[in-house]
Amino acid sequence: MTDTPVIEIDDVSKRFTRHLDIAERTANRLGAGIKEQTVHAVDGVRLNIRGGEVMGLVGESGCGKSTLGRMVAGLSEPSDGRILYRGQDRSAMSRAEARNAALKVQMVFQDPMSSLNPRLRVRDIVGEAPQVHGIVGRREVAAYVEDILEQVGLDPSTAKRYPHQFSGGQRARVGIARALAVKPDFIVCDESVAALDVSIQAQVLNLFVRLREEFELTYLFISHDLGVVEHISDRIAVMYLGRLVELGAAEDLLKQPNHPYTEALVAEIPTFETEKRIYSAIKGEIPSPLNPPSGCHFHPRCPHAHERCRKEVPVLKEVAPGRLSACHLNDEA
Amino acid sequence: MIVYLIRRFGQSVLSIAAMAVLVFLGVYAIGNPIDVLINPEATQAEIAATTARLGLDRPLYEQFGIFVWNALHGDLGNSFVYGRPAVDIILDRLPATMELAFVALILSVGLGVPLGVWAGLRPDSIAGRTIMGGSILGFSLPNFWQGMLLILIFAVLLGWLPAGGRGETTEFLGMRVSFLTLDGLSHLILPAINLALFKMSLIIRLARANTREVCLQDYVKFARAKGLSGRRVVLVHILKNIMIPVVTIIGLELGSMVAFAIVTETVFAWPGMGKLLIDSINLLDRPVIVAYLMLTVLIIVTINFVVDVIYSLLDPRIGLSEMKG
Amino acid sequence: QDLSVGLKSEATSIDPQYHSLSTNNQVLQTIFEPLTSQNAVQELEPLLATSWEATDDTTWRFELRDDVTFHDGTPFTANDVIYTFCRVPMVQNSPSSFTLYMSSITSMTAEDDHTLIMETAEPNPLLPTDIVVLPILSAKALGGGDDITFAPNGECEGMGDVPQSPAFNDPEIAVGTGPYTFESWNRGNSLTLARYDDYWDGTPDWETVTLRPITSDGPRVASLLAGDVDMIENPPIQDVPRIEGEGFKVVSSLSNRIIYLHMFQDPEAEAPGISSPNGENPLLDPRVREAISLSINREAIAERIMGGYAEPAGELLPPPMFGTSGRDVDPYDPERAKELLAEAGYEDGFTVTLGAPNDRYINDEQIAQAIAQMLAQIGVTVNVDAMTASQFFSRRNNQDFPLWLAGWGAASGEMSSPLRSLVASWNPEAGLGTTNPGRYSNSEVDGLIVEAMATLDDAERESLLQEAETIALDEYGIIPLHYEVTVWAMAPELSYEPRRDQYTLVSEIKPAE
Amino acid sequence: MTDAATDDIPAPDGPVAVKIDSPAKRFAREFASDPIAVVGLILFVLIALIAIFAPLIAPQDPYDLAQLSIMDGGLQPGESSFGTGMTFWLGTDTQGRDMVSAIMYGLRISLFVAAVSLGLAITIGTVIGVTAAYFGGKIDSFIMRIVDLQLSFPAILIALILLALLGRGVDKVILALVIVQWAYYARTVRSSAIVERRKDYIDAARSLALSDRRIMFRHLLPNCVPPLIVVATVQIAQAIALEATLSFLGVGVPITEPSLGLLIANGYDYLLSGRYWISIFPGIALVLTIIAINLVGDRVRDVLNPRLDT
Amino acid sequence: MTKLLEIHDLQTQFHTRDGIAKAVDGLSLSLDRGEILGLVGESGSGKSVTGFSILGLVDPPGRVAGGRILFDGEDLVAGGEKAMKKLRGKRIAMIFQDPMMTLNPVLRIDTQMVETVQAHADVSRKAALARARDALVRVGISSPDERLQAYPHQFSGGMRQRVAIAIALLHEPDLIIADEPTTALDVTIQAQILSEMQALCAQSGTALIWITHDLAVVSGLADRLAVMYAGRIIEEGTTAGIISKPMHPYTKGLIESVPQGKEHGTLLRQIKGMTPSLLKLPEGCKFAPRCPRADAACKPEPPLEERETGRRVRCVHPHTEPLAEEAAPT
Ligand SMILES: Nc1ncnc2c1ncn2[C@@H]1O[C@H](COP(=O)(O)OP(=O)(O)OP(=O)(O)O)[C@@H](O)[C@H]1O
Ligand SMILES: Nc1ncnc2c1ncn2[C@@H]1O[C@H](COP(=O)(O)OP(=O)(O)OP(=O)(O)O)[C@@H](O)[C@H]1O
Ligand SMILES: [Mg+2]
Ligand SMILES: [Mg+2]
Ligand code: NI
Repeated sequence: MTDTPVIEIDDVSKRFTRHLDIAERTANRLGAGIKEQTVHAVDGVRLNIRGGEVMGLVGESGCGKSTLGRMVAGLSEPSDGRILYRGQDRSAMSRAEARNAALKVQMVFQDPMSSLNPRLRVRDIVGEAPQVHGIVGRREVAAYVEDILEQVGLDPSTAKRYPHQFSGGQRARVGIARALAVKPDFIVCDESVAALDVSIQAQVLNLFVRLREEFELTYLFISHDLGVVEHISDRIAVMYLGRLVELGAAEDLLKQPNHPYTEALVAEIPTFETEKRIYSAIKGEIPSPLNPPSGCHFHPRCPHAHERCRKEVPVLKEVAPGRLSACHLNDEA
Repeated sequence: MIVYLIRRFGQSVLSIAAMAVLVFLGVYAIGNPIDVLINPEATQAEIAATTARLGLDRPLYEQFGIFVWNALHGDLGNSFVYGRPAVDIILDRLPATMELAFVALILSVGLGVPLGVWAGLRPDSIAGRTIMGGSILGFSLPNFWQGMLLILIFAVLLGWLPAGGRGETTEFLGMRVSFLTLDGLSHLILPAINLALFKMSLIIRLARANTREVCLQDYVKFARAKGLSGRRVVLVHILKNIMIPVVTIIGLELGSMVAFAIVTETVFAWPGMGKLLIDSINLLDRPVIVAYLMLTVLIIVTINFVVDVIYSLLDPRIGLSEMKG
Repeated sequence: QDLSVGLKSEATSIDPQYHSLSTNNQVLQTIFEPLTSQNAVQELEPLLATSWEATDDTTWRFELRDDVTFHDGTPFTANDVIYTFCRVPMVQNSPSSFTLYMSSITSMTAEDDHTLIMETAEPNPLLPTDIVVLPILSAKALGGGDDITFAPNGECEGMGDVPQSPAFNDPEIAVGTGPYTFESWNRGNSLTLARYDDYWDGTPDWETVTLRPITSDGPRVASLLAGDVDMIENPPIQDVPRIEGEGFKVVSSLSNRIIYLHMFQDPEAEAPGISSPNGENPLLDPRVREAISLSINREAIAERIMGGYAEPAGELLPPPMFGTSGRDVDPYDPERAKELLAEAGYEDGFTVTLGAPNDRYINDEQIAQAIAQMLAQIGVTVNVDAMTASQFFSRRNNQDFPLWLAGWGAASGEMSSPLRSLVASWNPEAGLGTTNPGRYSNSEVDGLIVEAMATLDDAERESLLQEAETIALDEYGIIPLHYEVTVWAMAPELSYEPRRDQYTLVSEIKPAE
Repeated sequence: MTDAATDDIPAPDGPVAVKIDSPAKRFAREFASDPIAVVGLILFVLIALIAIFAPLIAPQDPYDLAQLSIMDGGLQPGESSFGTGMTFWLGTDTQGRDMVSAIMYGLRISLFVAAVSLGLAITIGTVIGVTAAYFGGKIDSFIMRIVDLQLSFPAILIALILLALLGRGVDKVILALVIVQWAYYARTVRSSAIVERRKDYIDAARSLALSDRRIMFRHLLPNCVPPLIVVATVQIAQAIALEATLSFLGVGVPITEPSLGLLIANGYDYLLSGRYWISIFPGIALVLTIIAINLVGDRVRDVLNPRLDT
Repeated sequence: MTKLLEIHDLQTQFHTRDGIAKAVDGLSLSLDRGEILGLVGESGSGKSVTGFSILGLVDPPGRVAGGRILFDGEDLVAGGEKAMKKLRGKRIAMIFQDPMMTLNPVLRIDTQMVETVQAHADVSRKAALARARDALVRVGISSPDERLQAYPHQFSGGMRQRVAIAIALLHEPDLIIADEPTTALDVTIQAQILSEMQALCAQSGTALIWITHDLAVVSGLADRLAVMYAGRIIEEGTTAGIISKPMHPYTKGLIESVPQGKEHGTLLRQIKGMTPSLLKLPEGCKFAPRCPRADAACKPEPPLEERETGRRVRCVHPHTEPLAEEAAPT
């Protein structure tokens, strides 16, 4: 483990803008007043992920988790800011370097079905990239693929099957095998267990834990399920509407949430109750990212919101050692 | 809506302009109209005079320039053959074609949608299969062949209906229409059926496929779970949803109906624009051909526009703008 | 009684001076009448003129009927004739002008109301025939003056405002002297005529007449069979047995239209679409042309393809029409044809494209294929290139074909017509060889034709024409195939005297006795 | 518990892996479960075989004018030739073509025209469609503008004008059909490619640093094939019918080498006169062909459309 | 007093190309008025089909092949479609899993609500609208008048689901079947809906069947739980009983495989293998191939036996110890 983080997310933003076409611009000239729409999917996120750790990323649907994950995996470019792999900016690398860096960061996707090409056999899904990139020779591919399949707990004889011939849990394993096949050291897991039944989910989570040790992997583990994230992560980052609102060591964060949103999330982790429980919830809907509330994005739903929250964006500040939070309440205390 | 109008308008202008250029150049390449028009005994001087009168002696780009200039002023030129404005000639024929197309449309939608929904609700019943089988026939028999059989059976063998031509017409909303008189109606039936059959089959198939698909949707099940009667589920929940694709297709197809009327009109000697086009191509009457095509594009564009409006009435979701990365 | 007739094409205008086209002429000559007319066998007959004579080489004197009134009641006079002739060059937008038929006239004067003097620059024996296609308009209805003075090229005086063709859609303008008056025209659908009760030649037979353009053959026949129309022209000949079988009456007549083969014979230019072993144009050799003629079984074409409704042709006009010589039809002799080819050095044949229209003449495309079959038998490979008439004519005039099939109808009813256009050397300024893109050329023939055209004496002219034709045909400058037979089918209650000029003249449709 | 992760490997015949077979086999099995479609397929194969082997099995070469004689023209079914004595089981046309042979050759031309134009149109359409979908943005909107423009003109009009310009000829008909049809494929491919493009497996391929070309044609394209096949089965029938219609309207293939459509068109003139066989038999052949294709196409559509799959 | 709902030996089958899928096979259940039952099981275990069977909404190729469903003493299976229609939406209502799909996208909310009211009550449109408005207010939708005019796509998922609940409430039904109504929603929204449902049931005394794959979600809501596996109920009992002392090995495995924050970073207890295909069910106990306790005794399928009061289990080797003692992984 070196001191430079594996991944450094340096004030990264991602905006999706719908530009106006000719017709709309013409209409505007006639006074229609159509505006360009911009979604700040990710808004000024800073995050370092150290080698060998598991960084959990939670937040509600649409808060920008996947977008951030995709940028980390190199699938899309940040609108602002940089993402450094082992201290280097990918856009500044040579082609070959960039390719290698790209291979080092892999992604495991949410939907086990749609992330596998239904027209390819497992051996092609797993074996194509290593072969194309010369990681293994043409002859050794078969053995290599079988080896990897075994690593993820699949029978090597399944290599000639097509994705539709697998169950959800097995598909998830194929997806993991594909990522492992190019020998990455960083894996972005985007809701990788969300689509699985509980009993299968446990199998896959266990696999992640085991592989992490075996291959010395670093994870960015994205999920909306705080329970799952808590189980696997060392640190947890909480996002709300594109912004990072809290960051801290996993146990600590769950035990003592600082941000009111984290607090609410923690309260809603489903637990086995033997008694009837009185549910109470944060009121209000998740606001639209097209049109986010002013100031602290959470203020309309926050039980502690006050005037300042409406106006001023709280900055992410260290509130305890290794603990960052973005809430004005911390200033008052 | 205004964006929509502008976008449509832009597209239309583009379509029409493209059509104009292509057709103008294209027809020019076919042959020299003088060869067809003029009396073969005519002397060189007369040929030259006629050529000059029709403006055919100028270089092509000049002819095109003049054409565009005039077109921008609403004048698409005079027919070489009839000596009258090409647009007038087409407008003379337009009502006949439009009447035919509309009656065919009403037939194909009026029969196609119910039959298709029926077949979609009971895909495995005998009726459902028969409807589908029939639609394959309607779909696969070439149009002219259907027309031929219709004439053979209903006009020649049975003698129930006239074989061709347009019957008595009456004035209706400023257009000459034939569906108001018995004679006109009897002339209209066969061609309208001929033109409708193909589209009807198409609509049947579309309606059936969509019905089957919509039937599987949760909201249909939910509607039933709410305790609604089967009739209401079909007539409101299913029908409204399947009308969306059906309307789209109707829009696309009404345009091609106007175009396909060429075949029907040829077979049934229906005096519409389609026949005019064929005749004009044969006579190399370029202004009429160009005007016909431009007018057809205009009609199609208009229809598409109307369809889009209907579409947005039917489907509240459109108008939502999608995001681009 | 009412009559409705199914025609195979529609007039392009009601103005009889708009478009020189048989479709227009045949319809409009029911409303308007010319001075002279042709009978069923294309012999010249008086109509509005009772008699005419050439007083010298360039002067003609016409006596006009004095008992004729226009549909609006005004009497017919020489002034109307002058108005009519004056208007011809003034018609705008005409796709094919009538000036051709009156350009020889240099002056026209009315001696009195019913006597007319015409003068021509050159002797023109065909003047009385030419003016058959110029029916007389009413000067009054069209707003012309009472005393019009003629001048060539549309410079007459006293014409007033000359109405243009579209104005003729108004029955007040479209006023003639014919047996039927113009009622209404529903373009593409029907043209309605009504009886003119004061017609000078007795009361016409039909109360109203509806002319319906039914351009497709099948529906036209079907309309007759279904009783929608009482008579049709040009039923497809293959349907004739059926029509007769259903109790309808069919009449037919040899027409003035010859179907012929033309060949590219310009020795200077390279022939298109032909490939021969020696790289030369075999069609320049008269023996090859003769071989082609001998290889064609004209009887078989007339029988099998035309269903008997055609007559093998040995000349450019069916005898005994004016200028024919009764020449024999070329025999079918493939053996001899092969010999001739061998003599010419083409024992292995050659390949040639045969151009033909596919919608112009009766079964044109079928005939072309049959000819290809027959030529194949003597070793000539023929690629049939059939296309719509408009393309065909353009390409033919551009000399795109080495060999082509076409037809020629002699509107004037005499040999000068095909000779001048098809056989005479190409000389467009003089109006000679205008339809001779094959560039067959023989100065002797040319001389005879020119001479004939200036000879007023009929007998002398006829022998000149016969001589010219014989020379051309002996050289196989053109190969006649057959004369088309025109067919009419009608309800049994009707009768129609079939016409050589292929016209369907409503005035000639009579109730059967 | 150390072997926790591997102890759940199902036996090869485990419950999920009911049958191990490729998508193609699965497709074939499902296809075969509808007898009507199988009949359609057999019929089509039969027709295709006839078309392919027409020169070998046809009693006569109807395109070789030297073999024809107008003396045999218009013979009834079952009559014999005056010259060669051969029997015309379905009669002859006016040129003396044996209708059996003419139909075989006509099928050949019709299917050839349809197949070649289909192949070309699909190739062009697919490349354009996939490119548009994969790269998106300006390229996409530009290409789609053209496609929309093209699709807003009715096919028959375009073809008619085009052929009026180009003249007759098999090559010209093919060209016209390609021009008329490519846009359908481009649109179909694009719309399914856009959906597929958003699926994770494409992103997965991208994160594996595979080249754009490879992703486009090896990953994206194969997954756009089902709708393409569905459209193609409809379009090929349409292409045959369109060719027939064009020939009927007098543009189209050359008359000495008639396709089915041209045979029908020629026979159309003789329908009223009672020589029904000239037009009826090719008509039946055409209709059978189109119906067979449609039956097959319908089934293909049902099988490939997962939403209707139970 | 009769139970509100009694299901005896329900059989629902799907005739597919590959054979007959017995989605529900011999299921028996009962439910009192005002009671909340959690119906739990993995994907494909037949939960939804059970719900649809009760409402008679099993679509071809499926059909209810046997058994009785007594609602308030009336047999719904024997009564057929006619009897069913009177109850649907009026006395039994259902809420579906996917809030995006349950509302017809092309009809306005008011249309969809008014038609439901008018399907069972002969009231004017105005009265129906008033009722619809009330229902929306009850599920916590603000400015209901505007919302009534809107189309479904203008709503967020949570709001749509609330509209669906409001529609279910329109006739104050005796029984609501909620088929995973919160699965598609975020935790915070899920909590909101749970709290609303809880309040509504408490107010009106409506019985509720809450279908879910997540035991934890219903444990705080339901009075009783029924666990399904391969179309059968394998364990049934009070919520407290099952959570604290699962007797069936499957139930136990389910509870243990949920990360509970206790064993951070360690391996979870997992159930090996996967859910069997309905077309190829093992003989005997359907769970036997995945069960650590399975032996020859599992060959004949064990019946659902009452092991303790109010506790029925389908297993020959049930666990008898409370969970906590055995919780540590081996
Ligand atoms: N390609 C895109 N174009 C436009 N907007 C996008 C695009 N991708 C994402 N967004 C928007 O960005 C925001 C964040 O999306 P993202 O997928 O990152 O959320 P998420 O946290 O992963 O949500 P979920 O839990 O539902 O997966 C959303 O509002 C989404 O609508
Ligand atoms: N239309 C159908 N055709 C064939 N089989 C069906 C059909 N609908 C359901 N099934 C089968 O019935 C079984 C039970 O399905 P059901 O929908 O009840 O599962 P579930 O428990 O609700 O699962 P989930 O949690 O995924 O909703 C499944 O195995 C499924 O394969
Ligand atoms: Mg996401
Ligand atoms: Mg379910
Ligand atoms: Ni969950």
